[in-house]
Amino acid sequence: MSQREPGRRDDEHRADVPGGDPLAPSETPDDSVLLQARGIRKSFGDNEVLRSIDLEVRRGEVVVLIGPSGSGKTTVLRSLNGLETPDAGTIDFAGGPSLDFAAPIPKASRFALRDRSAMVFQQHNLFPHMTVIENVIEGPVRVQRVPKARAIAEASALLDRVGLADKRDAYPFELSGGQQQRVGIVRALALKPRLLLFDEPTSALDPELVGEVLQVIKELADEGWTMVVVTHELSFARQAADEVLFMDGGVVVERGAPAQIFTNPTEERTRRFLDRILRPLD
Amino acid sequence: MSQREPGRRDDEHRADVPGGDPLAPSETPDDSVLLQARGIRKSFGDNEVLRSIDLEVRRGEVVVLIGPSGSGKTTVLRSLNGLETPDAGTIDFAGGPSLDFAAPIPKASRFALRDRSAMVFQQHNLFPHMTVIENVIEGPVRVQRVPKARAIAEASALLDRVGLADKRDAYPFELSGGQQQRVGIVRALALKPRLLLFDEPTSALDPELVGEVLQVIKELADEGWTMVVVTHELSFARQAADEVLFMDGGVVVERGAPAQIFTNPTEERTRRFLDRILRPLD
Amino acid sequence: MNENLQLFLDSFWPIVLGGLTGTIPLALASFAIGLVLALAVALMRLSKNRVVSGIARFYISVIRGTPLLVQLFVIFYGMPTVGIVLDPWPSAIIAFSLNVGGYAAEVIRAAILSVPKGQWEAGYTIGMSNGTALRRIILPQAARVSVPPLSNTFISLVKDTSLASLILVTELFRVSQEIAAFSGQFMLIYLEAALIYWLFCLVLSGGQSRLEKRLDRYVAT
Amino acid sequence: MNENLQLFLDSFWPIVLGGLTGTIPLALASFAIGLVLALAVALMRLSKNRVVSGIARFYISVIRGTPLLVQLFVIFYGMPTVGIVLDPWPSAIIAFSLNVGGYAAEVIRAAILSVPKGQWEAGYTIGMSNGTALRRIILPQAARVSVPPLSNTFISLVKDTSLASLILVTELFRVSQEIAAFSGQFMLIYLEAALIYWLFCLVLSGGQSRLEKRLDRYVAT
Amino acid sequence: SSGAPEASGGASAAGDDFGLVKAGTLTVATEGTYRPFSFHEDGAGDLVGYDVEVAEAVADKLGLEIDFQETQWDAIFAGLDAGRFDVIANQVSINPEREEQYLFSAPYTVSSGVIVVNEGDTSISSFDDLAGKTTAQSLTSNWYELATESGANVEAVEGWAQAVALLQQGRVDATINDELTYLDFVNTNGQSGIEVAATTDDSSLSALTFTKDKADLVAAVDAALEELRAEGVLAELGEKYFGADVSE
Ligand SMILES: Nc1ncnc2c1ncn2[C@@H]1O[C@H](COP(=O)(O)OP(=O)(O)OP(=O)(O)O)[C@@H](O)[C@H]1O
Ligand SMILES: Nc1ncnc2c1ncn2[C@@H]1O[C@H](COP(=O)(O)OP(=O)(O)OP(=O)(O)O)[C@@H](O)[C@H]1O
Ligand SMILES: [Mg+2]
Ligand SMILES: [Mg+2]
Repeated sequence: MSQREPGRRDDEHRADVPGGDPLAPSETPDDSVLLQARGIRKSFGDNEVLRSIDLEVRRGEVVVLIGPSGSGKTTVLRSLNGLETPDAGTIDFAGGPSLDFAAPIPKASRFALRDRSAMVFQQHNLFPHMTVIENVIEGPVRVQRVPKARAIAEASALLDRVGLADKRDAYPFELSGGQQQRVGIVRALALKPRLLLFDEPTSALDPELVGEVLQVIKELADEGWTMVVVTHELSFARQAADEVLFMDGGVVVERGAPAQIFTNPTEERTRRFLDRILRPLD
Repeated sequence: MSQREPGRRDDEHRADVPGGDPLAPSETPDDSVLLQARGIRKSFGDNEVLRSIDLEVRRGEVVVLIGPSGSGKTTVLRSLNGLETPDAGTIDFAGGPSLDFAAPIPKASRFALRDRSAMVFQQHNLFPHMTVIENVIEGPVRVQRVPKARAIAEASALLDRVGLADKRDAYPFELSGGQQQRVGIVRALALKPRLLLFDEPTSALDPELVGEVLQVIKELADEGWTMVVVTHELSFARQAADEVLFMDGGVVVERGAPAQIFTNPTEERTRRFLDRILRPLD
Repeated sequence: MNENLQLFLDSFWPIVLGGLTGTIPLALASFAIGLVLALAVALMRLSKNRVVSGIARFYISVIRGTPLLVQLFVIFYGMPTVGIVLDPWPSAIIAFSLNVGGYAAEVIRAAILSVPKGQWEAGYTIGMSNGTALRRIILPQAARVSVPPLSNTFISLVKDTSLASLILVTELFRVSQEIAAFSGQFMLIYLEAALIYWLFCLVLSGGQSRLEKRLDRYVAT
Repeated sequence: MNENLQLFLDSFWPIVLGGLTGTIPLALASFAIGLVLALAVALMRLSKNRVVSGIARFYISVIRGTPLLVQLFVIFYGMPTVGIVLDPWPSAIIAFSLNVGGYAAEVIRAAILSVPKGQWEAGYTIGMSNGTALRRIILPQAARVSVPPLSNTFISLVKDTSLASLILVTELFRVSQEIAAFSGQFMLIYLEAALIYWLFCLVLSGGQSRLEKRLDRYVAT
Repeated sequence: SSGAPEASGGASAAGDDFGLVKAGTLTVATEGTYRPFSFHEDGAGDLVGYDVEVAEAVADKLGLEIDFQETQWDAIFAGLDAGRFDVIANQVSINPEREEQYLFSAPYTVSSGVIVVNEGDTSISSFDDLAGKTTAQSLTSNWYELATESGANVEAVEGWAQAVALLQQGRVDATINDELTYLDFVNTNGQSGIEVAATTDDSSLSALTFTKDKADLVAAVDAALEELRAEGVLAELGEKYFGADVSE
């Protein structure tokens, strides 16, 4: 981390004590708003990809984004993680930073934004030249300056929790797709972010490997981690989401509790999309 | 086609007459056996990938192969298509060729085998440097020596049937994944094979594009094409398959009608696999 | 200074002419022949037959491991001892073609390997033989990948042709040497030669860009 | 014949020694410095700042578009006219480093671009700055890709160092020329020199294979 | 032509019997970049020079066409050995090593070597003074040997122009070369800050060079040279290029 925000709690490295629960979320669920994004717009050239997106995430909440390909789901996540700079709008984290994209964003704020969240990618994007444990401690050690021994202890505990204790010293290519994706999740967790962002974490997996990854994410949700998940696994959304947003053409078409969205969508577009996925042959 | 089998019917190019139904299968369903494979074995180095596979496909039948990753499904299809040479076993097509892999296979027989079937790949494998129509007529014109004008007429009709008449002159990169896959299917159909082989034709697609491809395959099945399909889309298997084979570890663990396999598998391994796919979160 | 400028101007056209009548035709002819050779060597190198691929490896190793100067010497001054006497131009074209054949073979081999295996298989499944798949499916795609490295090979070749003066071919650099020897202003003249080489290369790079654009028409940008 | 064999044997060790004391150290030093330079140039070339990337493009274009001979001459004979007089070895190392810098820059640039964009983003998402991501994530992966083309650059460099004799550095080829000039047996001695270059290249290629294997430990084979 | 039979006495005047590379034509190798002996007029013009004109006069006498092949010194003997040329006309000086391998005509250039130094350099006034000094020499000349024998450290350069550049830049102390080359340089460039510090006692002899199987041709060439000398042609050519007869 290139800098520290003044508002950041000092006890953020809660898993200091080996034996402390490494899967405990870094935010206590207390229903207060963790993240508020307002009026996010983003164009690539002439292509207006996001047209005023509003998003509110409470502590401990699981928000699921669904929508057709190209609707802008990934771009939303990337904007939250500071990988993409919106053209307009605001992003506010409780305790900072607060960014208004009307003006150019100082580098420090962008780093602070990245610091708050961590992303799990569709294609895992593990570092192929590092072993599993090296992948996981890279962020804590190189960026957050956590002492290496402590980082290793914490990483090992996390790997253990997702059933990968014996893969510590394997290279990514030696793992199955599901194992790779679980390492990707651990790599994100090791940063102790306040918000986890998942971009279709299972869509590149063989179907019988999907379960092991969804299971891990669901456990994290149950334990109170705050997360935004882009996924096409509607059964997961049904079971784990607090709120589901349906995006299409760069806008949020509909949002609501999963029960409502899946059983009784108000918008025709939502219904058509869900039909196509749930009943592809009709 | 480098050669003609004596047993091959002369009327194989049935769609000669423009206006003839280009989607009509090249075999009339009559319940006689089209393909019989016995005791197919294949090892890659020390890895025994197929351990005595038996497979019988009747004319007009749809056989679906399911099974975990690495169980050998692709290798079975590739063996049927002559892309892989088994170490042992026999493959007999009604009307030839008849191959016994105990001895080295003459080149002519391998070409004859390829000639009988056509494969649709997971990653479509369209030729990126050719337009859609060029992709489709390449086989008929270059290999089967069909006059170009006739090949174009037939290809156009086929493209029309799968809803891609207006994409004739597009390059593959200009198409969506589902469109690309449909062109892949048309490319296979244009060869008028006796047997269509599909290797996970929808698993690389965005979920909302899966339907349009499955729909085309189902229509082909309904029209009487003989096909072997590897897929994880169980709803498709349920609706379209005449027989479902569950493979694991290079053997066919269980086979039967879809109703039986999906609702009441006899093997524990089959049950576990289906559970993992159908209920990933339990 | 003025005198130098005069010399520079007087020399410009003769040197360019040396390039147009020597360097460029020599480079073009050798490159064209060398490419054909390189394709053959690349295919041999990819062969499963170990003797065939061994021959190709050996050829590539010798061509790349020994100085071009010596290759030229052997062909022009060495071959006559076994009764083969070739004129300067044929000798030069043979030597440079063999040289390009060695260097470009590795480029072409890499380009062929860079085409996904699925493309071969798609070819096979529509009934193609190895040769047809190579010709219709693989090479057109490999061509795209190999344009940048091949154009490097070509630009190196353009400059390497200066060695042809050793075997009596008059080209750009030879003309410069003659002028330098006469005037004694070797620094000025060699700089001028460099400038002219550079201009040629700029033109050739322009051609490369155009070719790349043409070959890129079927990929998303 | 016997006399020739004697000459061949007598010359062998002096030529090899010329290689060991001239060619190899010159090539190694220039390559090491050239690589650092090339990395800098590659990064400049990738910069979004058009002036910066323009400078890098110009540098690369000049280095690749002009004969190495002239580059050597400019540094050795040309620089003194602006008051910079360098000894042969420093001149040679500077010239060859600059040359490697131009050629290797494009290789390194391509290697950096070949690392999937997702790797940069994975670095960013764990909080890395551009520089850290480059150093920790991208370059180690780019290194793997660039070994084969860079070893080509190195092998070319080994042979190109023969030009150093023009600026008074004694190396393999210079020794051969001296022996050839005194004996008059140009053909024989040049062939011998070629053989020795080839032996050096074989040894270097062996090193390349070993390095590749080391760097490949983390990819499926 | 490389398989030409050994000359068997009885010289014939008929050109076709010399075993020439090309019947009726004398194929002459020369550098074309060695002023004033073999160079291009105005840089890119016709091939001219003392050696070039001598060779032309000889061919004329023999009733042969002449064809010049220009190449670098590196390749010139290799080409002669390979039977690509009949003769080298490029100020090849006669020395015992070369006489073992080649045949020489009668010499057509007699000249001295000179030590050239920067003006005002008094530290060198004889060949003995070269001991411990550094000189720049072209590898291809026999001046290279002379410099070595005198105890100088020799830096090998491409040619005269580079040697002078090094001398003027103060990177070497001297260069030894043909007096004729020096004179030609001074004639065209003025004194340029260099001067002669010493001259050799013995003179060096340059001659046309042939392979050993060309005895008949050498005899005929010698006769032609003798005639040219008698007719004053050689002296004339010397006057033209050096302002003096250099053939004796
Ligand atoms: N870097 C970029 N440059 C140009 N266009 C881009 C870029 N990134 C995304 N886009 C475009 O923005 C639109 C939205 O892309 P995005 O990846 O956010 O969609 P998505 O909803 O995640 O789709 P998918 O389900 O396919 O992942 C698409 O039209 C895409 O082509
Ligand atoms: N060319 C090959 N060389 C070596 N091993 C291979 C090769 N092709 C396949 N295999 C191995 O054979 C086994 C079966 O592969 P196959 O592709 O047939 O499985 P599959 O059932 O199609 O799996 P998936 O669902 O992942 O496509 C795997 O262990 C695979 O690694
Ligand atoms: Mg996306
Ligand atoms: Mg498969």
